[in-house]
Amino acid sequence: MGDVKVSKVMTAADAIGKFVPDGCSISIANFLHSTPFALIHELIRQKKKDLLVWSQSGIEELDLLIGAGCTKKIITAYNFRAGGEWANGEFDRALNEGRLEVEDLSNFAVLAMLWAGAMGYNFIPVLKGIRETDIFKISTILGGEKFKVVKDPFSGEDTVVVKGANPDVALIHVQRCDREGNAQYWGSIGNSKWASLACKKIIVSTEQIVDHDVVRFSPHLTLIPGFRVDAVVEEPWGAHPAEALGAYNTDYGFRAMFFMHNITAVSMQSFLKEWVYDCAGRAEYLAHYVERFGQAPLSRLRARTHPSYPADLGSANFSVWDERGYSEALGMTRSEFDQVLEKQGEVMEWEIEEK
Amino acid sequence: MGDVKVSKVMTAADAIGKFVPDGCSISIANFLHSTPFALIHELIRQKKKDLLVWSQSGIEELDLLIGAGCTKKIITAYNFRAGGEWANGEFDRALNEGRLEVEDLSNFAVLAMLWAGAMGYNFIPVLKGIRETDIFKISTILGGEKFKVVKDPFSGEDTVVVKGANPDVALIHVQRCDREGNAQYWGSIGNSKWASLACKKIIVSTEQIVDHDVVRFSPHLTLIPGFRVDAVVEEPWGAHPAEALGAYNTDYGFRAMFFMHNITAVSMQSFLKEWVYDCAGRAEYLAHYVERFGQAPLSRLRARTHPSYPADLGSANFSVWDERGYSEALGMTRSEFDQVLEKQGEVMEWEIEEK
Amino acid sequence: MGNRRKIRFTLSELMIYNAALEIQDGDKVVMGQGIPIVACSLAKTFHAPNAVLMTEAGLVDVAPFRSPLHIADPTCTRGYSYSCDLMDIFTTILNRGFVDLCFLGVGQIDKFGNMNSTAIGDYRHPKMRMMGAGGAPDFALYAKRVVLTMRGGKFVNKLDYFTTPGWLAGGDSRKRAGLPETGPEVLISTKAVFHFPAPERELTLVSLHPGVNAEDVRKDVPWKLKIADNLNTTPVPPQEAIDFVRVFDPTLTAGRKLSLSLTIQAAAKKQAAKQKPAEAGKAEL
Amino acid sequence: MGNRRKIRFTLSELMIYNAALEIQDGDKVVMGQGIPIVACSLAKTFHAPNAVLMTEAGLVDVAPFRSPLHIADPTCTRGYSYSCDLMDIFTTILNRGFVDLCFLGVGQIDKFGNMNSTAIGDYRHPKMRMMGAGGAPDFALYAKRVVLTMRGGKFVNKLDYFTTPGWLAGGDSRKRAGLPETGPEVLISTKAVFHFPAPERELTLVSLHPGVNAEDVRKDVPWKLKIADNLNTTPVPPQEAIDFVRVFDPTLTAGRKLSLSLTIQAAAKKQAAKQKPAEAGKAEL
Repeated sequence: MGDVKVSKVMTAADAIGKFVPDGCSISIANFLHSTPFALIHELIRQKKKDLLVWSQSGIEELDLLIGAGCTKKIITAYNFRAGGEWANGEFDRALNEGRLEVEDLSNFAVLAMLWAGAMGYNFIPVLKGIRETDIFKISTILGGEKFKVVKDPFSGEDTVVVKGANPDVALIHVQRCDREGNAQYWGSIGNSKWASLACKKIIVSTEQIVDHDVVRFSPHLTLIPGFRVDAVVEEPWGAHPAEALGAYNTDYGFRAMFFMHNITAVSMQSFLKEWVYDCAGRAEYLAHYVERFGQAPLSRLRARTHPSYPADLGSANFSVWDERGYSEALGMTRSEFDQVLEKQGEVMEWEIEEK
Repeated sequence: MGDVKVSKVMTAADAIGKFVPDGCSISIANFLHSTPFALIHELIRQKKKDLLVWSQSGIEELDLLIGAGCTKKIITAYNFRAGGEWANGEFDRALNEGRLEVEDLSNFAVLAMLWAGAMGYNFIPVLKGIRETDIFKISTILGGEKFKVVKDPFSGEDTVVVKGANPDVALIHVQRCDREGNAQYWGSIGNSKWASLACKKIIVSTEQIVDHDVVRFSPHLTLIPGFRVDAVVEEPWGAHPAEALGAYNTDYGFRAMFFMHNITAVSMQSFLKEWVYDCAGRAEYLAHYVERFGQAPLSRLRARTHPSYPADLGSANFSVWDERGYSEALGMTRSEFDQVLEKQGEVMEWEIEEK
Repeated sequence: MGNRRKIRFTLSELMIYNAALEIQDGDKVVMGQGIPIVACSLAKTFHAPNAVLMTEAGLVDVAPFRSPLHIADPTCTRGYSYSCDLMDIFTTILNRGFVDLCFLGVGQIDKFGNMNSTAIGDYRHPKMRMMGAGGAPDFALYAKRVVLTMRGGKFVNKLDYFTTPGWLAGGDSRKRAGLPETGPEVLISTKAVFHFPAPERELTLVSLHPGVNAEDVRKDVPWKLKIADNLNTTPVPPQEAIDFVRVFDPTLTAGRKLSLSLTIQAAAKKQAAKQKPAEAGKAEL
Repeated sequence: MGNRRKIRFTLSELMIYNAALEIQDGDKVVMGQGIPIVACSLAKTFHAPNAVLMTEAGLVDVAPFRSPLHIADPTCTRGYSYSCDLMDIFTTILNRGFVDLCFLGVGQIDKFGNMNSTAIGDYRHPKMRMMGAGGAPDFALYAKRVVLTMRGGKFVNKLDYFTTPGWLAGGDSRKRAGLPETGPEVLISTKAVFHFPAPERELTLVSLHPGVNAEDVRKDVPWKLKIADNLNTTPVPPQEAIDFVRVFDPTLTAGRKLSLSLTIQAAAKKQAAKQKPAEAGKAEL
């Protein structure tokens, strides 16, 4: 069945408003690299509630979502923290106060759940040594559906498996994307393919929307095919303060500022107010940044262009018929061919009514 | 444990001689596109015997290997044939005469075996509808280890699984490769990743050996990482008469000639003599081609260059310290930093004996 | 009533056009080589510009400019949107339910659209070996719609080898096997078009190609063939479709026999014209 | 006997150098951020030029020119040989046995090298949440060698949460669990270096950092610490290694406290020097 062709290009506000209902599950589909902060901020701005968050590896986005009250349930393998005990953040506070439930998986286990889901598999094996750990033994959100053990029918050995997961909506930031949603991403791929494709809906934010010709002459860079994508949001600096290879580096200073704000609940709220609620969108966020810190810190982050070494996609010809309308293989021109068909071919004739 | 660093660059004759013993299993790791004919011809020239051949999708290479007596056992999902009943070839004759055993799988099932093997998995699920077919019900080479059924421990549903396979040697032809074996391939990827990585040894033939700098600035094109590769063979036109995107198109005329020769056992042997045994290597094969047909048919196959649209791999900086030896983040020069460390850091001192 | 006009076309052109009519705009279609790839390209050029064409080799959203020799030939395209692999096609695309339509060729076919593309005669010592299963079983099982094209194939009471499931034993037997109820819907042969209507899911003649009568079709079918109440004439291709096909794949248009003879003639002409090419050639290699 | 010479270095430099010594030329190494990534880069620059460095994010055969904030930061490199993904790293590389060496950081660790990097205190309402498992459990289970580095971590009798298997209950308990017998071999702490020798696989002090005595180490360990018969002094870094580290990652060299204070001073200096940057900046965005 064909989809009706409507434009997928929209604002972050429209994309989040349209595809992320309260109570749904989301997958943050960048793996540390290029975190989709423009989309995350929009979730917060729209005061989304009760999101079940699949976060393979997070940095500050989880603290932000918890602090803003968007989520009470997180499935994760890793969450980057800057400090030691002196630098507890929203994640620690929420857990300690019982306003957050976390399902702990290993990197490979959470990935395997998304991988199986992306492939339409009910379950998939993981590496069985995980059985020795509390990751296997203790379960929270997933309850009895975290790990199971099956017998390998060939060797008879125990095999640990996980269940395929299909979160409702993926959020991902990429370097470039065309209007049809062909999303191109490079650098550290991490879990991005599986954490996107596993989902029912996919929202892509992109440094730039490019012409389809760019995509079709670099198809090996496409992470998500256009037909899987529901919304395309153009957001330059959409991953700031994270990095995007070929666009900009990590903003260490800004991240350090966030981590300091994260130390108390009050300063976290002031961060949210200043950098999320009080900015109508990413353009305002960037304008505010420049107003606050000047343009220099951002300029210093800009990547110097370094194009990749291309693949040759060339072919010997672009038609059966050459420029003169002649076919080498058949040894004749296009009109000679029609004549040959009439003389030697099995041509049928039928009378039709002209419209 | 580190591998000793020896050159992997060698001739096809050396690579096949060194890594393909009689009786081993080989995986032909190109999927129709870019068939590794230079390596296949070398197998034949060296009169390899009793090879178990994993061929996801073959064209003329299987007829050649059967006709030359290199194999009596083939695991496959598909073998391209040009004609109907009037154009039986070596494959048909060998089967009919009982000198060949074929294990028939579906494309996905043979792929899944290699995929599982490549990942180090004992087994992997496939799509269960295959159970309705003779592919599931009839087994030859794989005996009782073709398909098994396990219960999905989450839903209780039957799931059909296959066993991971690790053939001894992969043969693959790629567009470019560096001396370390980082093999770059683009176009139709097919099964090439899994059919290569599944194997214990990997022999790569390549249109050209390129500098490592080409690879490191296009890492997204690398199909096989260098540390997995055992031999790198430079063979321009190494896939002829098949195509290699960006290098040359299919030689329809030559393939038609082969299919005609394939119709009788006698003409097949004359093809083998003329195009394989009597050519010492690929250079002689090409020289013979030109002698026989002229240069024009080959020239017409050459691709017109069409470089892919690059990815930007740029970054904002290439050191913590800028050109002047100054660090923006630390606000000082490298030598000032040493002084600060001495004054404010926890520097230890230890006396050592000069060598 | 308008004027009446004569259209002249080959059998291939008729089959290709009718295969193309099965494609709706926006469909995600898995193509096989031969008729399907031409039909898909025709549809995308005219009535289904947003169709997403793909081959199992990993070429997704491709618009070929000519027919390839095989489905993994990337030299027949001017780019495509997504370069994935066989695994991605079978799992993240097919198994997830994103294939709207799949075309398959027919070797042997039975009353309920089950097919053999593996071997004719005794499986272990066959009279003729065919291409094998390829992706057919999985596509036939999990694509939302399946359309069959049949040139050299045969209708049989019993398959020599069961390669690809159609409607199994007919009726609701797919459902009972726990499989999607999405078997073959249409078969386009050299003589006619057939459907597999619910609830029986038995092969049923629905239209005859121009100049063919029901008896011509019936004699190829070894069982009592079902015929639809309102038997139509298969739509003939408009001139623009014929022109498209002759540019895109003249070899297919001409049919195998004529093509082969034309190719041999062309080769002979070239050979005759050739003057000492060996020396010139070596330099350029 | 040569001349004697004084070498001045920081604790980080000592730990990095000793971690680097664990890398043999040609090793395929999975790096974590912090000490491991610097140690690997140091080794590759000097004694292990053919080491294949990788991170689980899919950067394979990479030579970073500075430390990244995290293991998925591709802006710290000038290219790499193979861009794969997390799945490829865990399956086609780790599970196939191609990881020769893996570095892991330590939160809590017990006598047999089992570790907790998830939570301190009650798991459900922890005193402190740590980073979580990441790839540690799978790497610790399936890499051929595991080397641990420990800065803020603690030796405990019982882990608050069992994240990552070391030698389980010691002895042959890995073998009995059907797992590869390739647990942690070396632990480099801020005070000393430890091994886990067969057959007991119990943490054993093998060398003391310059200026540290055994009592300093013993007091951090809540069980009776095993000490090797021939207790050595940890090798100190040569000047070229110290220079390398200061160029590559001065922040790590200086340690967290000093780095933070330097960064704040630098920021304050810049802020003071800043003149009306807002208008200029807007134009360039």
